[in-house]
Amino acid sequence: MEADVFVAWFEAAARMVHDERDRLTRLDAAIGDADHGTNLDRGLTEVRAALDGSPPETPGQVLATAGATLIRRVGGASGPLYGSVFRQMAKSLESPVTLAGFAAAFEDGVVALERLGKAVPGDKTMVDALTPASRALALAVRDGVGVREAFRQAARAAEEGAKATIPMQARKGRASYLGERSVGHEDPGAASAALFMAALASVVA
Amino acid sequence: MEADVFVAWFEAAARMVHDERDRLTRLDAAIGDADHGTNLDRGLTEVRAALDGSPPETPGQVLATAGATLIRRVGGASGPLYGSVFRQMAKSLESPVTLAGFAAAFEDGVVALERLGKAVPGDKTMVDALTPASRALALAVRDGVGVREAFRQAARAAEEGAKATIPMQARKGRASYLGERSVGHEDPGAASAALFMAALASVVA
Amino acid sequence: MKKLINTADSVVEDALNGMAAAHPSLLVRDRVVYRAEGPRAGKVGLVSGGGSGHEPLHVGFVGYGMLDAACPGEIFTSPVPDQIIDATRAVDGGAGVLHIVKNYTGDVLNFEMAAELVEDVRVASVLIDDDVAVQDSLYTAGRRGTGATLFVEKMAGALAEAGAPLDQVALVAGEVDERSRSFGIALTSCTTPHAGKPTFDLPDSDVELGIGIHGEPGRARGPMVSARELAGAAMEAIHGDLPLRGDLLVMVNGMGSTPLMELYIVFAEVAAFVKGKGARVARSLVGNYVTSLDMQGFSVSVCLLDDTLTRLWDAPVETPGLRWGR
Amino acid sequence: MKKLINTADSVVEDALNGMAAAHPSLLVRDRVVYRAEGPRAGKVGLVSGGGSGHEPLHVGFVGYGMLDAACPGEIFTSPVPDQIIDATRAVDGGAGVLHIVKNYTGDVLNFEMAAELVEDVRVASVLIDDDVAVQDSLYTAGRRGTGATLFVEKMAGALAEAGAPLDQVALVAGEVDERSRSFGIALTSCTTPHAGKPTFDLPDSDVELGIGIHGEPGRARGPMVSARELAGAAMEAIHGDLPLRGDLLVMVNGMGSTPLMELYIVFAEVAAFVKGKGARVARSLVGNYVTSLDMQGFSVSVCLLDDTLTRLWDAPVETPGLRWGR
Ligand SMILES: Nc1ncnc2c1ncn2[C@@H]1O[C@H](COP(=O)(O)OP(=O)(O)O)[C@@H](O)[C@H]1O
Ligand SMILES: Nc1ncnc2c1ncn2[C@@H]1O[C@H](COP(=O)(O)OP(=O)(O)O)[C@@H](O)[C@H]1O
Ligand SMILES: [Mg+2]
Ligand SMILES: [Mg+2]
Ligand SMILES: [Mg+2]
Ligand SMILES: [Mg+2]
Repeated sequence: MEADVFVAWFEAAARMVHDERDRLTRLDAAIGDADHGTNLDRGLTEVRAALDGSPPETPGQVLATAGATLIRRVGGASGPLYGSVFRQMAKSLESPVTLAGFAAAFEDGVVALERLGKAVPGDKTMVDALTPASRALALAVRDGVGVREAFRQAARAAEEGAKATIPMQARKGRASYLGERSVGHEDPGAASAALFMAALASVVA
Repeated sequence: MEADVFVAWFEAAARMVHDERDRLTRLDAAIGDADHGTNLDRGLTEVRAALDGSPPETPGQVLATAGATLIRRVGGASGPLYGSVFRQMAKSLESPVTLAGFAAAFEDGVVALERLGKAVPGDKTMVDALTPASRALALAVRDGVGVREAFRQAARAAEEGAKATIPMQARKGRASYLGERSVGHEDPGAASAALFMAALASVVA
Repeated sequence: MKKLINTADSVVEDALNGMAAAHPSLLVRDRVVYRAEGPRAGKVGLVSGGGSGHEPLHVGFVGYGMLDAACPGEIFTSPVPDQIIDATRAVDGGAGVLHIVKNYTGDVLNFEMAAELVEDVRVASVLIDDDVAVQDSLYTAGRRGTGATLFVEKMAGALAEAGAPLDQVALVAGEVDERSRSFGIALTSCTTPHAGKPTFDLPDSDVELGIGIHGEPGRARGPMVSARELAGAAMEAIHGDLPLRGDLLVMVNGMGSTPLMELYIVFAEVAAFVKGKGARVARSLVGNYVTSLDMQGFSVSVCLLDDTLTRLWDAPVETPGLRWGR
Repeated sequence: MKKLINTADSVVEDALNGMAAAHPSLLVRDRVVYRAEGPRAGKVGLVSGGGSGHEPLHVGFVGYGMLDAACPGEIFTSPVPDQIIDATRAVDGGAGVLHIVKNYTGDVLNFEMAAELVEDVRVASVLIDDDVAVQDSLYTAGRRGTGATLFVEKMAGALAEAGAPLDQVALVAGEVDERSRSFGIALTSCTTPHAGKPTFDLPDSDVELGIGIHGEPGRARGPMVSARELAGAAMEAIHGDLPLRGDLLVMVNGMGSTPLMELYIVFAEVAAFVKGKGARVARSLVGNYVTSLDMQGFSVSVCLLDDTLTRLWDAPVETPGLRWGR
């Protein structure tokens, strides 16, 4: 995987988040403060502009630019959290990028996120979409599955993980204030995380 | 006519205004500030209490008490205006009270109102109900009509006068701010003036 | 209707109790709000009043450098003469009392009756009529008093505090009114506690232009447009009546339910308009000061300053609603 | 949605322009609001910030005796580290900088990131978590920071102004937070400019109990009852968590669209409650201070005063949103 795949990833993610902006904001309205779609859309638009402006040469540079831009432009909880995923990936990723290398870096990114947000699976956060995705990638590597299929499985796992947040009671982030009333709604961050993984799958489709 | 007729007049007026409070307020909402029903209801409730508390002995005392109480309790434009009608009537009324004497005192009351509010017929105010009522009383006296019929005619004239305010453009009071938009609505003060006259008619019915 | 009230009948009473509890500097007695420390000998007393529902006007402007007493009526209903008489007598420090009266039939009649009845106190009165939405002609009750009331209460209050005699305080109060203009726009109606539903219906696509402060509809209905265009409409109306020039005092006032953020957005546009006309915003006020219950919308008030008025505006004031310099 | 805005994307920018135009005492640069006169050598700098939509918090509390800088994020979105870094560097007068952070994941993370990155400035930080509606447990993100933020900004600001060193300012800031509790109730949802419709639906018969300041629904829904009962519910929640005693600072705060008159009605009930518990309202504040866009409703915040805190509260302050003593 070259830098262009990573650029394409963020471009697809930007497109998908833009298209799904209102859905994400609606999810956030139900158990949060109705800004998640706007936040991520703003951030990814900036990521796109940054990548267009000075196209990075390595996958690591793409990830570093994306991570830094999200931190610099999103704000809220999701800005630093997503930012830290990609910044950590940028640090961990070795070139040339193989599927195994990608999966390992992705795992590092998720760990960095968990460390920063102190959330664990089941807390009803983006972690609940990203850890299954990471596990799916690891399994794909173990099973010798191709990149395309691996990313597809990761996307599916993320999507299932996002849906699995519906019955959960939130223990982290803004939704936790709602206590039991957070049950019955999909977590907006988990939903956007599923979009990130769907974007990844779309790039190598 | 003895004091008890005048007491009965204000009791009937209080009852009728109370029953029609919301209609008066709605009329005032359309071209004013939605308080006319509440204002008059509050004032007439106080008038009733004042008359109950220390029943006056003469018609003049009833009118004076009613006028002063309206001024002391209503506020707004209608408080001083109605108050001045009854205070002037109290001053003008000679005893024993005949229909002719009542009609003359009523005319004086309306003149006092016109002087205070500087409104003339056609300005879309309570004057447009009270001047026809006053004229009806004067005609009844001239024609030798009985009290009962005279009051009925005054009530009818007031009611017609009130309805006649609908097509008028207001030139006095709050409705005048609306300019042409005041056209098409019955003036709340004219409507309440018609109630006062209907109350009078009901007392000798 | 959804309001933080106990009963529709007790709103004014309950709110005054809250004011008394919150502000030891105020004394509330028989429906009049006074400075707790009472009248100062030799100082002209300032009394204003009007219907309730415009808070902080007038009750929130009682205190050092502004009013000596305010007479709150029922919701949107002018006070009764008794209140004004009580207030006038109580605040007279021997130098007479100025009545600050907004030009509404009810306010005018009740203040006039009161003034006639307090023969023992020298009373002057100033009529506030700053609202350019109303044509001042034989065919109206004359221009309404709105936002400029705050300017008059502040500046006349400062002058009275400085020891000026009654005729001079009245003169300057009149001058402030003459140099001031206002225009208001509503995005929604308000709901009076007794009526229980909005005074008028306004679709999301429309605004009311040229409203007063009693929830009345305006002079005309117009389309809901951007803050820039709405501010422009208000400023054109003002500028068309009194060309903007020199140093201005500018207030962007919320009608009661408009968040501060939106008022600042309007203020930015107003300031740009003023600049475009070659005038200067020398002093400003942004907030909910002369309100109309829970109405959404804003008004702009402008006063052409001179050195004296600027000094009077800058003078210390210490009231619940306006405070600086102490 | 009916708002006085130009575009949903430009609300924060446009409002900041309005603030800059209205307040010569402020300087707005790169999405940070500063005191125009800049840092004072030797004075601890105070920086706060958070999502926009809570005005006057925080931007309206920049000035003498309170904040040195405020970092406004997008609507209900915490600021980004760059803003906080800029602000922290700019206000350092050599004595270090205190970050006043409301306990929301986003605010905490962004302030933490910023603090790590400004190695050149000594930074302390205080976390505000006064909202008793949230159980402080492993199962939540901890209590939210709401009304007490104003108390902390005011009192820590006074202490910093008096020349206290960073550790002491931070200590007292933490103490104010510990001695403060809040509880909020919504009558309506708010509408964010981007969403364009209310965040939640609330029938006329119901209220949301235990809301935060971001238009989130509360902990529970309850029936719409009288001001007395709603005030009682808020006060019971506070008193149950921190028994009221001695001298209190009490704020009855509007959520943005609640008229002042209604807040005074609530205050009267709150004051009666306090009295009933044998405590005393020693200082108070009634108004829209820590808002949630155009939400209707209120919150009550209480701080147990001692002599030091009372002195810090009374100390002069000169900001657009809070001013006395100068
Ligand atoms: N501590 C946390 N750890 C992991 N993810 C979190 C945490 N807190 C919040 N999130 C995620 O962030 C999302 C909310 O993002 P966003 O709405 O942009 O920020 P905010 O909550 O500050 O408004 C949540 O749906 C959740 O997935
Ligand atoms: N100048 C006036 N002369 C006569 N009647 C008037 C005048 N101004 C107002 N009114 C009457 O008063 C009525 C309004 O009374 P009310 O609603 O109680 O007072 P306000 O207008 O102060 O709210 C109007 O409908 C009109 O009939
Ligand atoms: Mg959110
Ligand atoms: Mg009326
Ligand atoms: Mg009225
Ligand atoms: Mg947010």
